[in-house]
Amino acid sequence: MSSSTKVVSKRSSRSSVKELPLPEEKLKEMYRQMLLIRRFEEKTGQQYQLKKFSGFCHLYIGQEAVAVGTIAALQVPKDYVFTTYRDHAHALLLGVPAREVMAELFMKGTGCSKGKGGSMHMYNGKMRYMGGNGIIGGHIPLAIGAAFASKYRNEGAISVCYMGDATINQGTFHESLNMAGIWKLPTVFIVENNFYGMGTAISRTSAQPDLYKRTGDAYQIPGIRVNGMDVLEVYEAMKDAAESARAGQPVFLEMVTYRYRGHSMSDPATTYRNKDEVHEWQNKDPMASLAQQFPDIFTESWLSDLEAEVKAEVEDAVNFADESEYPDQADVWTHVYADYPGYPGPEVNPNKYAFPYNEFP
Amino acid sequence: MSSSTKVVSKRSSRSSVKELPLPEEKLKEMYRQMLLIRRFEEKTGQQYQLKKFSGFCHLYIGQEAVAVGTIAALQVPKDYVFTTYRDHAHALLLGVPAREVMAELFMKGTGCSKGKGGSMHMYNGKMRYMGGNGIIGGHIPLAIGAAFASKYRNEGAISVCYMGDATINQGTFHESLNMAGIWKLPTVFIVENNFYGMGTAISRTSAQPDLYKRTGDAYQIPGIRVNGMDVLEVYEAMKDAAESARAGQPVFLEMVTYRYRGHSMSDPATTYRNKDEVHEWQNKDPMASLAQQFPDIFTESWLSDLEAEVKAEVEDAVNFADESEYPDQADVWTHVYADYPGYPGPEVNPNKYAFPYNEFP
Amino acid sequence: MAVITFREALNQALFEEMERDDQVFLMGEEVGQYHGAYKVSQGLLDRFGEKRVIDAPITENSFVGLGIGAAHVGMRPIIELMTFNFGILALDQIINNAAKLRYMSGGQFSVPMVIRGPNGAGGALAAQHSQALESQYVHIPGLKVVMPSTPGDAKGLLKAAIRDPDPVIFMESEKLYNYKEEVPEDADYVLPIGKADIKHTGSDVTIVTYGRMWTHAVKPAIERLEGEEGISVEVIDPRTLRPLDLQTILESVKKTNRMVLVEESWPQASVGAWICEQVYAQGFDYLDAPIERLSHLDVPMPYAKNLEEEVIPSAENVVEAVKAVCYR
Amino acid sequence: MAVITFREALNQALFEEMERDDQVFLMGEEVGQYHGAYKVSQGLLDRFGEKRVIDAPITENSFVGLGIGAAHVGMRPIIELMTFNFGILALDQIINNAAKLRYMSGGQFSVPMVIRGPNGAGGALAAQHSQALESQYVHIPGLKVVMPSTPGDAKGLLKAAIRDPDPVIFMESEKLYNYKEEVPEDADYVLPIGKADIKHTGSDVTIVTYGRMWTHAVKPAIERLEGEEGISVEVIDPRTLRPLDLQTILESVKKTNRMVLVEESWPQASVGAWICEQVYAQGFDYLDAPIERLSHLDVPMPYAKNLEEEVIPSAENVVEAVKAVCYR
Ligand SMILES: Cc1ncc(C[n+]2csc(CCOP(=O)(O)OP(=O)(O)O)c2C)c(N)n1
Ligand SMILES: Cc1ncc(C[n+]2csc(CCOP(=O)(O)OP(=O)(O)O)c2C)c(N)n1
Ligand SMILES: [Mg+2]
Ligand SMILES: [Mg+2]
Repeated sequence: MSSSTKVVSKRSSRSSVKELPLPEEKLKEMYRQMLLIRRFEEKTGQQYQLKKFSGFCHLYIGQEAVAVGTIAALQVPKDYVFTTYRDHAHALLLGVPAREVMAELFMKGTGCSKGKGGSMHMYNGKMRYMGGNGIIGGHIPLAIGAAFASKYRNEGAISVCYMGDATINQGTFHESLNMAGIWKLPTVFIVENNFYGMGTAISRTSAQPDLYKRTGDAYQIPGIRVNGMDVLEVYEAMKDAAESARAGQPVFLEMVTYRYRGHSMSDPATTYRNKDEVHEWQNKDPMASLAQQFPDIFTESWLSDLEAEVKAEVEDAVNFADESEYPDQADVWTHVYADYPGYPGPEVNPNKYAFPYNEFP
Repeated sequence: MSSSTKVVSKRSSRSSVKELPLPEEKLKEMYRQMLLIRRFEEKTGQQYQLKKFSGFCHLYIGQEAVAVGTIAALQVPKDYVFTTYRDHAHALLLGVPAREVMAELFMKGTGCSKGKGGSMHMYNGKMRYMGGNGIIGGHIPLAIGAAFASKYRNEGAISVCYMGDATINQGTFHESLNMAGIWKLPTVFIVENNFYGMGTAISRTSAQPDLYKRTGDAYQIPGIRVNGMDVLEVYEAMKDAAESARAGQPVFLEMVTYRYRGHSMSDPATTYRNKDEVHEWQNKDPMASLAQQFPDIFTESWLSDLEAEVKAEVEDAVNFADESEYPDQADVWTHVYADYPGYPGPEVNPNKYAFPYNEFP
Repeated sequence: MAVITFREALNQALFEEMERDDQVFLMGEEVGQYHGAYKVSQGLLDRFGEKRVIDAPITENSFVGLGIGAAHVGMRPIIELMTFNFGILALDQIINNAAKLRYMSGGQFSVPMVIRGPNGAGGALAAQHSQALESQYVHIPGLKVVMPSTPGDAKGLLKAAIRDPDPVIFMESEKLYNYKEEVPEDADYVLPIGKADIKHTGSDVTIVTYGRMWTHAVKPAIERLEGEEGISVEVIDPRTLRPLDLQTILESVKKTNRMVLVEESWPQASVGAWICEQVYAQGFDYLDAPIERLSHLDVPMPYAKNLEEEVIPSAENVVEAVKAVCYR
Repeated sequence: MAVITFREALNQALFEEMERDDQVFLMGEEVGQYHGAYKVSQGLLDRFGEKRVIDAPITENSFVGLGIGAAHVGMRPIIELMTFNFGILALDQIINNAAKLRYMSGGQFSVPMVIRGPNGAGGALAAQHSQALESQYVHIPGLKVVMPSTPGDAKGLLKAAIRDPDPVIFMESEKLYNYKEEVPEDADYVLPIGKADIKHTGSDVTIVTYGRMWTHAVKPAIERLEGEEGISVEVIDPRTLRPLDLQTILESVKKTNRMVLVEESWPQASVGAWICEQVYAQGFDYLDAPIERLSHLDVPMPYAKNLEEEVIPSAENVVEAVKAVCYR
């Protein structure tokens, strides 16, 4: 193992420690966020099966601790966040009301991207959630671009870039980490290693399956492996990484995690992995293990109250999404450009292609 | 330093050893090849200045030991060779007569690419010289493709891919080395580290300027640094690397070398480096140092005979190129496809674009 | 003849050609253990093994390039792009190597390979996953571009593409994979690349269309046009866009004097614009009305279904366009 | 007005806009210490320092993407491509992010940036380094595409592009960099994106051309046409290809009833084919002859000069084409 990489294992010994690692409220908030994501995603899957919407839909169930633990360590809304298409959780954590995430999925004009983005393209400009991206590796250059801007403008913001394990073979990973490395761009790269890219196990696509080793010698960016099923370990690793990035040293975090469901709604996830494997990971469930560690905080009654509260929030989101209107038909033409002389709009018969023959403004 | 990388330094202690490391004839042949390249390239530069041809022209002067030492260790014409645009030397070593390299430069129909390729695109199909490539990083996937084919067909051939130091930041490097690593493709990747990509020093573009470290942890492909000014050290390193590749373990060789001239004919190479640096490297000249090591072999008379012989070969190449005809005007249409019904040819008036309205064959 | 899906037709072509020639292999993301993102390669791994059915890492530019390199040394690779949206990442390899190696080497080398996968809109996949990108390839000399519209054409043309001595871009459609029609079973059923097909014969107006637009927009419009409107339509499907069989199109236009073109791609600098231009230029004296061209609206693909429907030509649009060129 | 080169005009525009707005920076290969591969950025490093004039590693897809990311958070990047041939590697970032972020986010974000560099043939640079690739960009909604033909247009349009709220593809020509003309010195000399320029007024035939073809092929043909042949030509230079000022072209064609289009790009699915198609469609009743279109031959660029000359439209070709549409 290269000298610039290390495995964080501080947390492993802590479970027996009595004093709280974080204030009770923060622990509870983290649990609440994980539960909201879990229930939101379960409902999302169900609504998909009810054909309330279609297209690609990638659920985050199983990986909750990664998004919750990392975003809890950020300076929101100062820091920039870039994600993949598996982005409902990140949107929920970065200020998009559950209503607007669900409405976006339901293709409604009240969705956070006005029905134009969908599952893979959530955004929240106000909280600097810079969006979900559908092209594997396509968002990594964007993330270093934001880091570049932050450094240039002396903003003190870092840029956080989530990606999947199968993504790090893409050329943009290499190109962008190299630039982040030379120019000391304030970036934290987070690989959510759930061991599969669609149906392909990481060992079949990565010449170096120990992902945290891929950046130390290659780009002089330290790579750190973290237990992504333990929200507190995630939080601590991210706090350190964010601090390092803010000081100008980018970091690469390998979050070891697992998705319980298939890659997307169309994947039964049966051909390439077996049930035992899934159960093994479910036994490390991030919520259950947090609750078990702090039984005095996560009491049965607190948990059942929370269930009810979260359930209501998710129900409300579905109702809101159900009741919202589809985008206005004319909006198909908006948001292509800020301005564009004679841009074709509904006044031009859209059925026939004819380049607009308008007076120049 | 990662365990999978090492620096070859066997040669450094050998210069005082009396017994010959290679048969005399082989040593002489290596020297002859280096001299041919040197004189050919000097002539090429001169002819360019005389405006015998134009376009980009990248000379190899200073780097001769790399091409000569590596190709001497190959099984020609079984092994596949892919290079960049800095390819005159490799063409000369892989069976293209000096006449046909010069004729290609002179844009003549007798050139090795029939005047269609030019300086950056030399080829010799018969010797499996698969060509020069003008797009930085664009040939790396091709090289692993040939390695893939060799493995698939059980040919026992390896694929050799030369590239510049600035090239290894491209995405294709990462993508292709990863694939070579997982699939154990019989490939030797050779970076000719001449410390600059055009006018940019490697330290300004590579987060890890020790290039041989970039592949060990990242792709489990051992990276080895070699003194590229010492043709025998190059030869030995390449012999080992070729053997390893042939056995299924790809290798990455960093050849430390220098180009005496500018990046291309239009680069005076004055703004980004100083004369002292150039002189320092010229003092390690690959031909001079080989000759000094074996004064009994490289006698003054042998050297002056060789000079005369090589000079004649290069003169002959220029005469041949001068006297050859430009490609036939009609050949502008050939070699786009093997066959193509109604492909427009000179019989269609080429001045006006009109898609051919021909009888389908 | 058996009635099979477009997907099965492609699968049969792959199967038969891999049986025929052991230099043919299939590489792409998820083509093996997952049987293909759209299951086109179902069963191939079982039959041909991991040596010939290869799951690639997500590295489009390089695994396409690997295929080009293998073809460059004489193999016959079939590279599956999960969709042509991801082919944008591989354009450098396709444009600068696949299309040019024969030319740059003065004919010493060739690149006999197929790059295939779905093109065009899926459904509710939004802007990055729903692009009909044929114009990017038809623009490039050195490539051939094939775009079948029916299972039978798909099978016969894919077999032809695999046997072709030059690089062939073979564009399918996710929305067609389940579409069924009769397909010949003959193992030597191969269709010519470069020859249009007359999908429907008629006399009043020529409709030129290809790929999914045939079944999505044109076919459903025919009945209404010929029934309610009494307009007899001739439908020409070029099937291959490079080389283009302009002759068959022009012959039809000389008969009907009217033309409508229906394409899925964006309208500016598109294949459709170019075909129309050539019909205008070479059939100048035969056209009685300006051609109506239906294309994707000039906007990125929106996610919401109601907007998505607005964006792609529909049967309704075809009816209107045909009536317009007939001055009805 | 001073007479300066195209290169100096671009340099002035960069200089002035960087002075005006500190959110503007320039990044690309060799733009700093080497002063640009074609010396367009000469002197900028000295004036603005390494913070704002940044030498990038050879990683086109990612440094273009870095620029998009910086624009996405409100900066005004100028990304220099050493040539647009290398832009093929960055097409994914340009098509899938620059062109779509505004739309996919429902208008929450914008990408105000310029991607610029030389396009088209250099001289004896062979197939991979000599491609006129404007059609790849004009095809894509969400992009603007600017292609100036003179130093004055280059300066005024580059300043406009830098100030534009959307991504602008700005295509220069290596062969024009030394070409000189008068250029206004006013720091607020900005030309509108989307407005054509009438480069020459006449009455018998309309020639539409843009980029290098104006000085290379059209301008040298005018004297012969108007002198020897007695044909009065009007030359329309759209200057920006997306948005296209079709109106000015059509108005000219309505007057002359004849048109020739001269472009440097490959002919199939090209910008030129599309412009011609639109003139046919919208000026159907005004054309007295089919349009003649001159394009790059439908082959990769060969290295040898004699073949290279054959491949690109020449003044001679223009004279013949104009005579042909005038039936002379
Ligand atoms: C360039 C590109 N190639 C292929 C795809 C199709 N695709 C979508 S997700 C995916 C697997 C990604 O796996 P990983 O990076 O591990 O992320 P995970 O889904 O596990 O979160 C693939 C191949 C794509 N979206 N973009
Ligand atoms: C994709 C691409 N980007 C940029 C260039 C322009 N270019 C040609 S050579 C070169 C420098 C390459 O340096 P290096 O890899 O060190 O090779 P060397 O010239 O030193 O042999 C550059 C930037 C190119 N040909 N292709
Ligand atoms: Mg994964
Ligand atoms: Mg170099």
